[in-house]
Amino acid sequence: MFLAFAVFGLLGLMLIFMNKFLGPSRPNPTKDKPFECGSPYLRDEINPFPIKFYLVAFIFLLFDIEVVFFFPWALIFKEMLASALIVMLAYLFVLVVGFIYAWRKGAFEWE
Amino acid sequence: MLGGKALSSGSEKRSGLSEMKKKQGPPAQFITTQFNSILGWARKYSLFQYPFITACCGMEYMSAACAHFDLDRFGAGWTRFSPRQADMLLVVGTVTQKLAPVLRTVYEQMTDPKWVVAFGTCTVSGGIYDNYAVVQGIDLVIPVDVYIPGCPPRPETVLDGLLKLQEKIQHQEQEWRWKKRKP
Amino acid sequence: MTRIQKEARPDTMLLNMGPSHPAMHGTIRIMLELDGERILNSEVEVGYLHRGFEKTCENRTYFNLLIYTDRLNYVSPLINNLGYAMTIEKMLGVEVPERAQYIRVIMSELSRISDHLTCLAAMAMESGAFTVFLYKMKAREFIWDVIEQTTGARMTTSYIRIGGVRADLHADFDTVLKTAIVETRKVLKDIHGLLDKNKIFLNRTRDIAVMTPEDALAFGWTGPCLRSTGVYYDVRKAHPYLTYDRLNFEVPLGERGDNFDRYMVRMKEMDQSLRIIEQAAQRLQKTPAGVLAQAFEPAEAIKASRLKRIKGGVNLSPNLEGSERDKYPGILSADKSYVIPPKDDTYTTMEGLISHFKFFMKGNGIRPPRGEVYFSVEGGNGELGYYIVSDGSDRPFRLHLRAPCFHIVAALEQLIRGRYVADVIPTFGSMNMIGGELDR
Amino acid sequence: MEEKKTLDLLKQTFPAVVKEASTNLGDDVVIIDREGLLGLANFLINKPHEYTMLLDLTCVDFLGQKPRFEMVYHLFSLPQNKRLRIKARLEENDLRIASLTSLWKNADWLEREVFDMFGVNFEGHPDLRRIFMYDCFEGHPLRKDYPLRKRQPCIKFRE
Repeated sequence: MFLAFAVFGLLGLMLIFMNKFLGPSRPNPTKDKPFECGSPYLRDEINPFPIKFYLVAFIFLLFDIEVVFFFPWALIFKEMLASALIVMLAYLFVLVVGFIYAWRKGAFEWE
Repeated sequence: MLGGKALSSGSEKRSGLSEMKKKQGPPAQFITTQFNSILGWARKYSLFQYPFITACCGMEYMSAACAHFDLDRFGAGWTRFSPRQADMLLVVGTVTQKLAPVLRTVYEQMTDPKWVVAFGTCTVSGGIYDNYAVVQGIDLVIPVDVYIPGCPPRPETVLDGLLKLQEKIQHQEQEWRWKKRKP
Repeated sequence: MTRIQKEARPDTMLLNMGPSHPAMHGTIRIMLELDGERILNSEVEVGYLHRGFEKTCENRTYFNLLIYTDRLNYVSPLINNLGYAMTIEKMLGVEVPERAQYIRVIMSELSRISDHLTCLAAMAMESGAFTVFLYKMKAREFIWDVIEQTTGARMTTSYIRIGGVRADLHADFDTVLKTAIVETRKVLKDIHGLLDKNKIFLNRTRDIAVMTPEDALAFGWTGPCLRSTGVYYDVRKAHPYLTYDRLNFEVPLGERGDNFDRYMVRMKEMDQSLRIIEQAAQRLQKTPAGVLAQAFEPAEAIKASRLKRIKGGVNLSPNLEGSERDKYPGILSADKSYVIPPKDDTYTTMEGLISHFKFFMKGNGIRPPRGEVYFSVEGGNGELGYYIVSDGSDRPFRLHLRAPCFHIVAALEQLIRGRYVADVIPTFGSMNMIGGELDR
Repeated sequence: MEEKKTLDLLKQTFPAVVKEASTNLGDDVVIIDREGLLGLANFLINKPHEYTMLLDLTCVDFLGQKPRFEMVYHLFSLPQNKRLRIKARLEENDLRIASLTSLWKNADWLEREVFDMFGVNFEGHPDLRRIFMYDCFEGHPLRKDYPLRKRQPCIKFRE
């Protein structure tokens, strides 16, 4: 068991760092700039992008973490008393209130 | 073999290896040359190409890269459309004066080690377009390793050019990160 | 400072879909003003493959310009040759024999099929269907085999000459043509199965970049893109040239003028082209089939002609230019002053040598009368027109090419306004922009 | 003689503008004075004639002749299935002509090409800039007096 971990761990690490060791690095000013099909950049400063993307990403993160807590709970759901159900419902209730608040506030409108 | 032969420029075929042999002592020399040829072998058979296609040779490149005359048999079939992941810049078709800055930017943004293959007579010497609009040969813009003649070159000539490049990579003095580079 | 930088709002993203982009065929730069994924405004910049074709035309003789016409629309080179040769024949008033006309019809239809195959292959690959790309390239290899065995080159053929064609068809032309037709039909059937009802392809191309017939005419659209909007205009039917009036074929029309219709019109046009080729190949049998000349080096011909006058004519290797004199009446026009003198005469008789030398001498050769002419053929993308002004010398005074895809790409900015970035790729693919023809 | 009719019709309705009308190798050719272009185009695009498509627009440089440049327009009428060629001579010192972008949309790019290659400026063109050549290119390449091989590279070459 241990041997498998050692061999494949070593192989994984080697593959990751072999590139860093073998690749010759010759930095030059153009290489550091982003690649835009080779044509000159249209904006000198950083390209702005609309705020609604950040909002959606943040809300997704929030509710994704919420779902993660369900997994361990669901595993041991069979052996637990009814009280665990009430605890999880309370936890769920708090987040549903947040969800409705975000909905009302119009965080999900896209246009 | 049909058509003209591909010609690799400045092919220091044997010179790269022989210099190295003289420098170190016997045991160290054996290790570095072995390591060098292993590295050359590895790089030779996994060339990721960046097809910088502009004109009619692109049609011939399509045939050369597709099922009939397969580039993939020599390990160079995988086309990467970003210079960060490509080893070989395949300049295909006429490069005009307006496109020259784009070509130089793409070349400089490619990661090392990198090679350039000039595909078709227009890239080698401006071809039949000797006028105000065309760069007479892309070696005015970027250093070129292998020149493939033909307008457009037959797919067999393209494969021959690829083999010449692989031979050059194999016998080249390889580079790696902490190697003491020549002054 | 490009136009879009001046017009752009400060809070939008300006993105380059630049020349060296896999979907931009390497020669077009689209500058997009984006609000997230939606395109507010765009500017198309062309000219990355402007190779000075029209300026070069003023410094080359009519005969030497043939090789430049292959590289215009390099996906269907024979149609460019045809347009150029027929424009000069119209100016000279040269009559091309019937067998050469049928060979020209077959060759330009083969070239049209390879044009549509390459265009749809690129469009499908850029929107994700890589297998379609490989299938079409396989079919195109068969088409190119036929073209290579008759003209000698896979793509840059310059086979259609002023006054006829360069050489007659070789002996086993029919077998090669039959395999090509069978293979192409098989591939077309596969592609219909793969793409016609494919949900992903339909979502990406149905009702996207819709072009109304009035707008299409205002932009001067011609060819498959115009027919996809439902307007019935095909140069082969409107101004019939060669023997198109004796061959029956339909002209497929689209209904809504969106990307899918442009794809479907091209697919149906390939079936029609195959029908034309079969009809023309049948009629070709009736005209006298020439015999393939046995290889016989020119040096021996010259040595033999010194000893005694050659009576029965000389057999020269077929790839020698103009080597089949006995088949000349079939493939080249009778008007001697505009056609390369046959090699049999050049190597064996004094008059032949003089006429050969005079044809290629500076100042002689093909000299159309002073004046101008405009003639157009149905190219892969639309009406490919040549406007030649000649001043009597052997070089064109001015040659202007009406590039069909120059007008089609001019409408790109209007088509992609308000759409998503992902819609630019199938729209641009269905337009079949060819750099050599667009930027000349 | 159906097409004789359109040529004569044009002569009557635009006597001042149309200098000459003839057919050459099957195409109708109308030589007009530069000012009358817009009026003639408006007349042609509407109902009776419906020249709905501007096929082509180009310029020819007759170096040495007095009105040096000549603008050539090809119009095509779909219902009548006929082509018409309009030619207008331009003086070298004031290269001006009316722009047709208000009538046909592809005139925009065609006129930009003629401006780039010959230097003819079109009044009323929304955004007259070079289309083929790069910005740091001086001169107009398709003029007869521009040498064929005069290159103006916009980046420094290696050698």
